[in-house]
Amino acid sequence: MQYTLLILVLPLLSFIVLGLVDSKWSPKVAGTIGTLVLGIITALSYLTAWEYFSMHQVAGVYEKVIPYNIEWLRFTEFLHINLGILLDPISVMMLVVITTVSFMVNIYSLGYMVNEKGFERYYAFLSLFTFSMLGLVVATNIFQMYIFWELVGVSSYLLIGFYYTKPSAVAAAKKAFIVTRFADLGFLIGILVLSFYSKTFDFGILTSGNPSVFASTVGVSFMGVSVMSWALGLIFIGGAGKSAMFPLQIWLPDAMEGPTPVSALIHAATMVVAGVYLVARLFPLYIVYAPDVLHGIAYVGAFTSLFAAVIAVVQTDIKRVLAFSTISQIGFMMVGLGVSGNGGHEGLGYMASMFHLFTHAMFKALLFLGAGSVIHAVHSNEMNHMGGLRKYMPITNWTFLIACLAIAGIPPFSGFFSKDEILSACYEFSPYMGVTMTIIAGLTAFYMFRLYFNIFWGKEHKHEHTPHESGFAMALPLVFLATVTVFAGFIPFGHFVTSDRANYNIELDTVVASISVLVAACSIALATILYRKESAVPKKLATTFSGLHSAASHRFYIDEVYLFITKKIIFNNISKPLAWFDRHVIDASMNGMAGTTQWFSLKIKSFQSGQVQQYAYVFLLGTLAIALMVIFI
Amino acid sequence: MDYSSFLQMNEEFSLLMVMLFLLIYDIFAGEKGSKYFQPIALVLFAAHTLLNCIPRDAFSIAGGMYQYVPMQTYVKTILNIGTFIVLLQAHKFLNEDANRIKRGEFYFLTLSTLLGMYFMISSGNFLMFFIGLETASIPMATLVAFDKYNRKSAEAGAKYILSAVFASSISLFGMSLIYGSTGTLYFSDLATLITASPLTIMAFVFFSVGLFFKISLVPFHLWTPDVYEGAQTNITSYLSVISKGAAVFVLFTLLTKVFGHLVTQWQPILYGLAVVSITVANVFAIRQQNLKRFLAFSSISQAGYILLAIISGTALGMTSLVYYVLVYMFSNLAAFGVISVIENQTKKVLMSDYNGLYQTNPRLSFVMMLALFSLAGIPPFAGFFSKFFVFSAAAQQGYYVLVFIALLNTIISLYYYLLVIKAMFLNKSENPIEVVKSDFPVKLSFVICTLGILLVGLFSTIYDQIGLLSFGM
Amino acid sequence: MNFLSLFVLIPALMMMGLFLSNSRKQLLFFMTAGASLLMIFSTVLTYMYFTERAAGNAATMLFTADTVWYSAFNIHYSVGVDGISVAMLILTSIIVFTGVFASWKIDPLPKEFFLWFCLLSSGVYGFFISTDLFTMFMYYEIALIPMYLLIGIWGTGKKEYAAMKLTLMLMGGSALLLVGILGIYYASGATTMNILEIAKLHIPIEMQYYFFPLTFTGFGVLGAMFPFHTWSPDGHASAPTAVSMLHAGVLMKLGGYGCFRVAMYLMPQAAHELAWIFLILTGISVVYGAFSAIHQTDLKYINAYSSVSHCGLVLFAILMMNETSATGAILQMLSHGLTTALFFALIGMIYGRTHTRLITEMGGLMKVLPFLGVCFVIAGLGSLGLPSLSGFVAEMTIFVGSFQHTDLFHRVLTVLACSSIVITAVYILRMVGKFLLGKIQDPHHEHLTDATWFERISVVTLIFFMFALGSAPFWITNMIHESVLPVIGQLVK
Amino acid sequence: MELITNFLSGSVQIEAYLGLSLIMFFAGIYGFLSRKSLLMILISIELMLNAADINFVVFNRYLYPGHLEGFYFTLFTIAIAACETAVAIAIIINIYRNLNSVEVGNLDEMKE
Repeated sequence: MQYTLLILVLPLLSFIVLGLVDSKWSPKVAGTIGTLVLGIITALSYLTAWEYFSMHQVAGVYEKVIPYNIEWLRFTEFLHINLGILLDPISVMMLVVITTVSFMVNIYSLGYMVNEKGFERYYAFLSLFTFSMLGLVVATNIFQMYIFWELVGVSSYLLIGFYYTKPSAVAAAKKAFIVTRFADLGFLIGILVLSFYSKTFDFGILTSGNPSVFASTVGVSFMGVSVMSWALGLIFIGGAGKSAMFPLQIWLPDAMEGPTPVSALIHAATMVVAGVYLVARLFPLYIVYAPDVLHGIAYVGAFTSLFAAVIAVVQTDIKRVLAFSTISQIGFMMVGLGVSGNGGHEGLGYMASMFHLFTHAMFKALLFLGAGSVIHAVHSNEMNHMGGLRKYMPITNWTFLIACLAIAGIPPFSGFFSKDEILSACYEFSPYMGVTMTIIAGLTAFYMFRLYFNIFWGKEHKHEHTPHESGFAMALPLVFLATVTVFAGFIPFGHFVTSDRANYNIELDTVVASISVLVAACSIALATILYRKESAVPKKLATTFSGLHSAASHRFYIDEVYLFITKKIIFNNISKPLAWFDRHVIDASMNGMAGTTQWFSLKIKSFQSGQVQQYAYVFLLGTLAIALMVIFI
Repeated sequence: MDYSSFLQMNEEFSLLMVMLFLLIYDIFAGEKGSKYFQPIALVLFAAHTLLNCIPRDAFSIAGGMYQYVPMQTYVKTILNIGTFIVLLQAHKFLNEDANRIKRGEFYFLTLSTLLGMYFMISSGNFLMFFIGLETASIPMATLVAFDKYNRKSAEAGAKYILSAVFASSISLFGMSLIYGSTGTLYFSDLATLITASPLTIMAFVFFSVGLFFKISLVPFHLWTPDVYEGAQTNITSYLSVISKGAAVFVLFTLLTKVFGHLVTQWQPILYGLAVVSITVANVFAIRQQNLKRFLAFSSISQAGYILLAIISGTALGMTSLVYYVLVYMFSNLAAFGVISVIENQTKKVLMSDYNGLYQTNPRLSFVMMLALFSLAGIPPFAGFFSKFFVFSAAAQQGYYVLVFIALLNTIISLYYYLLVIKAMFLNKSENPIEVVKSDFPVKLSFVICTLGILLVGLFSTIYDQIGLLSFGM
Repeated sequence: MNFLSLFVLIPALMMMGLFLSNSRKQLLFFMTAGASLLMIFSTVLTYMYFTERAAGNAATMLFTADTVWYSAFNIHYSVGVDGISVAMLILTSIIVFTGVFASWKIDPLPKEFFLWFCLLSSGVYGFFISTDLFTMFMYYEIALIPMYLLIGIWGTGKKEYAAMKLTLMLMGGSALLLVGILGIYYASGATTMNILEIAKLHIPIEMQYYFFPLTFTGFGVLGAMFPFHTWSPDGHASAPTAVSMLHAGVLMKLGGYGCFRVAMYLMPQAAHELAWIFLILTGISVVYGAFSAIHQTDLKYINAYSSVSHCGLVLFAILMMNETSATGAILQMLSHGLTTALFFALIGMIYGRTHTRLITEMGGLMKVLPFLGVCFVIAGLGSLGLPSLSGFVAEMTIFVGSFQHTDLFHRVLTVLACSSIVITAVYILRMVGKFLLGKIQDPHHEHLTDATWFERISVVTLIFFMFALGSAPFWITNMIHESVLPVIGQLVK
Repeated sequence: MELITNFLSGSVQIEAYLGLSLIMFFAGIYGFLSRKSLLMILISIELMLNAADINFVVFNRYLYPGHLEGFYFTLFTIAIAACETAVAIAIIINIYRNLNSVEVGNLDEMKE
């Protein structure tokens, strides 16, 4: 499977070429090149998937295939960063997801971005992102993953800040980068701790299940917690940063300042699930060495999910709603992983989580692209600037509806299947978890349909010019993704991706399924009542629960807390005093030495009085002093 | 008595002949002949220098009164070169109408101080030493007061003669006590007879302060800045380099050869003096505005550095000392040369006058900068090497703390040297010093100094040659 | 004399050429010719180095030559290079080369500027090829003093104060250093000042206790070690572009190089015993420099504090005393040299257009100066350790290496040092966000012109090498790694 | 009393001479430090020099009677002292011409 290398190399080349030519080529050419390259690598990914899943199964277990693994940077005899390609079920699945969504977004952007300045730059960045993301998922070792992890962060920064003359975009880009960077610090330290004990970065060795790898960690603890928990916990912080888990979720809503296709690609479908992917990748370690951390992940995921869902209910910016919904859904995936066991039915959560990752990527991309289409039409992100658009934008309307149904978990759309598996896994873990997640699922259905009705139904808003359906380039991806969303649920996912890479037959837990469908249906019904026609109820509710409402619309003031920490504490109370200290203490002490010398110089100038008798006096005193000194010492 | 052995005093006789010839020539030369006075004087002196630069075997004459060791040739040659440079720099000054009549005296006095130093260096007896010392300092007083219509010059002369005589009388008293406690004045005998009795130590201290005065170490230095400021600049440079150079050499030989038994006494003395001299002089130098005073303090601190070589008391120290004097001579004479050239033409000696000098006189500023960098001990200039060797000599004997203090002081010294450089290169001035013209001899002196500063450090032969002879010390 | 001396001779010849030349064209000719020659020469040297090593030459230093200079002190003019020196020579030649292009339009007194610049560079080259303590120290000082005039005459802002401060503080460092060097020489009882020879001898441990701190601090001052770093912000901020580049890019590396080659190599026992003190100090540098940078508004100050942080990391890694972290330290020297030079070059170019360096007075420059802006972003990303740029390779090697230390204290410190990468991101992005992105604040900035061709050469060369080091580190890491081994071997012993 | 008799009878103790020379020396120093007139200062210096001379002579006479070094030294010193005085007087005259005064306190144009 040597050709997999091309999947990485082509987007990189595309980035370099597009980046270097800058604006010398016409935008069309640049867009075509970018899209073409993506098309090729999408095809290659499908080929890989087909070849991998059909041919690399040994005794019912998918084997790991490593077509490339080159030593890139050697630290010590055992620790070296390799660059390579690791194919196993999850990475192959991710290849498919990433290339598909990326390809769709590339096509979509041809229509969406066509009038923007810096079209080439946009495509260059997209290529860079795709390259980094692909590199991340096929990483053969944890450090390669970290490298591409950082690259992904940077491309995200570049894309969020694409409208660099817009201060809010610049601020959002900065925020996204710094928050994730902070989390990456945890990741890095986790890697350091892990590699210190295991003496390897390689996933193959790390996840081999061989206890001798971690023999040196036995009984070693730091501050009362075992080092493996530390290592894996810290690594999870990295994942939590990228995947916008509480309390590191603050960057994601702001990241919506970027162009909408970018949000679809990076901040919905691919990059934000990197954290999930990371946990999945190291799942064998979590389950064996730090089950408590894994449970922690489940709780963090559940809380984040709930938290984001509540906020999503009150947001009015459609992209923000989608952003919070994304956070919430990633929470689902994390919960899935967190509650999972290993192997067979035990590993249901793992499988479900991956499945949800896959389906979510499709329908969330669809949602974003649909939202982009709407924004493109009405030139606004605000819900109350919309309404009644279904007449003008039928394709968008229908595809959006499909996506909403999928995310709400209505059969037979794909979201139903994956979410249902997660819920089953949760119930098996603990009933409380199951109930909580079911409620969140209900909330999801509610806010999604609130969104849907607000956009496409309700009172028509006056527009400067009549909204119209987008062109072919934008419609095609919508339709494609909608199709996938409809049918993806029927993929026998357990045959491809499971925690132990062996086959597993998914069985629908009818009780759980029916409960969740019921809850979802009720929520949808509620949303329909409230938002299909204009009504005063939502406003009333908002005023009744004004405290909760305003807290939720301010995202529970988490941003303010951060702002307080960064601005007030770090900037004003650490950095500023330090800068002051540097100038007025350290530097002043250096200057003080010079000043003292000068002062001393001034003080002793009277010795040089010009009086020759005084000179002789000093002379004599000097002589006597020397004589006394020598005789008596 | 065989007087022919006296003829072995080559240097002294040769110098004496030059002096006498010039004296007679100056008296009897007519209008026409006096035109050639300076060229002839310079050529003769150069010839004298060249003739006497080859070391001979050690000998001792007049019953040990006069002792020659080969190293002295180098020291005398260095003094000769220095004097030669000073004479070159004084060329223009002496050609001025007001001074033309006095130039015979100038030469005679200068050379007689040099002769005194010769004797001082080669002396093997305190009498000889004392005569040499006084021969070196009494004419110096007249030189300092050379410009007799200048109040400053007169004042400087008075200060110099009074201080000098005061110092030499204390020194003489010390000598008398040494004589009293040992019964001899010969260095060779003293070396064995001296014991560390309180009287001897007292005598030694009294005696040595006379030399400390000449080297102008703190606290015996107070006359230095005033005299340097008041004297005509060429004489100042002579005073700062030649007379000091001779004195440090003599101090070293006396301490090691005569007072070797008192080593435990004089090492702490020198230690303290070095620290005090370097520090106090540096601290004073920071504030100086008059460049001559400024260089006076600088030369005091340089003397402190030289003590580091003396304190080691080793052959290495000796070599380093002579080398240091050589380098110091080039650097200091270059600096004083620039000052004198400018002062002669414009009467400006303040640091603020030097603002923007580089715009009008790039060459002079360049020479000045080289000189100051060399004095500050910046590579690749010779001063760096000499400083390093001196420190090295002290460190070899374990004086790390002293070296450290000295090095910290180099920072202060670098600061004030940079102040001058700043004035010349960085500062802008409304009315900078006009373009200064200098005649050929002055230019020649700058060339010699510059070459000295640039090359002495890079060519190790010079040091090695000095080193070859220092083992006899 | 062997061919390595050319590194010193070429600048010397350049100086002569400059001295004789009298038109601007000639000046530039001599400078570019000389600088390119140096660059070619360092490439050739690298090539030769690799072939020698490939041929199995396992000597510590290659191409050694030894001429007695001052026999009384056993001072030899001895040269030789190992992987570390070669790396440093490459760095120096890159920066000298780009520095020349960055100062194409220097005014006034171009001739004098280039003369001092040459002297400075010859000092740096000489330092890296020397294996003799004395010549090393001599070159070290040669490199220091031209700074005064370079900053004082051609600088900006509080240039006289800054120049004086920089010179005096660095001289203070060299004062400590000289005592240390003399101590090493005499305490070891060596009959040579050659480092390699002294390393074979044993310096009594109680002597090491005195001289190790002196030597390390002496070099540390130049490496901007806390609390002796304050010359760096003022000095760099006031210096003209090329000088900032050379100084921050190369001269500060003399500190790290010296610490490693002299202090640690020759006094391993004391290094072991006393490392913790300096680890704390350098650890403070790393975090403190980064935090201080956040609050600055002057571009050059930001970068200067960032240098404090990054150079602190160099010393920090050296003190961890294992081969990986030491390799990382050398890589960090290279990486920081390139990055910071690029920064200073760009800041200088931007300042030349906007006449301000305060980020509060600029904004949206990306729009009018796209080339410079993009390069600035690249420099920023390099500085904050983006993979594929040099900073990442260096920092990761350091962190991984340092974390391999078996002692918990060292690992905790490593974690603290790691945190600097976040703070770095903060100030870099703040800086970029404030003055490159956003809206144009000053209407005068609307009509600025982008980089000229000679500026582009300078910038592109630096970026090229940043990528070369960051994307394909293996070509140089092996070279460095094997050269680090002798020193580490000494330390482990 | 014994001292005086001894002195008169010609057998004076060496301590007496040494005492005298010390007194002369320090009197000279005192004079140098306290006198206002340059001439008086000069005379004080002469006292100091002569004190040393006395020492030489006395040491030679009492302690090392076989030699002549001390006597010679004294002779030379007297000559040198004369030279010094001559030069000093010349300079003082010059000072007087410039300042119309020979007060040492006026020599303070250069200081600090």
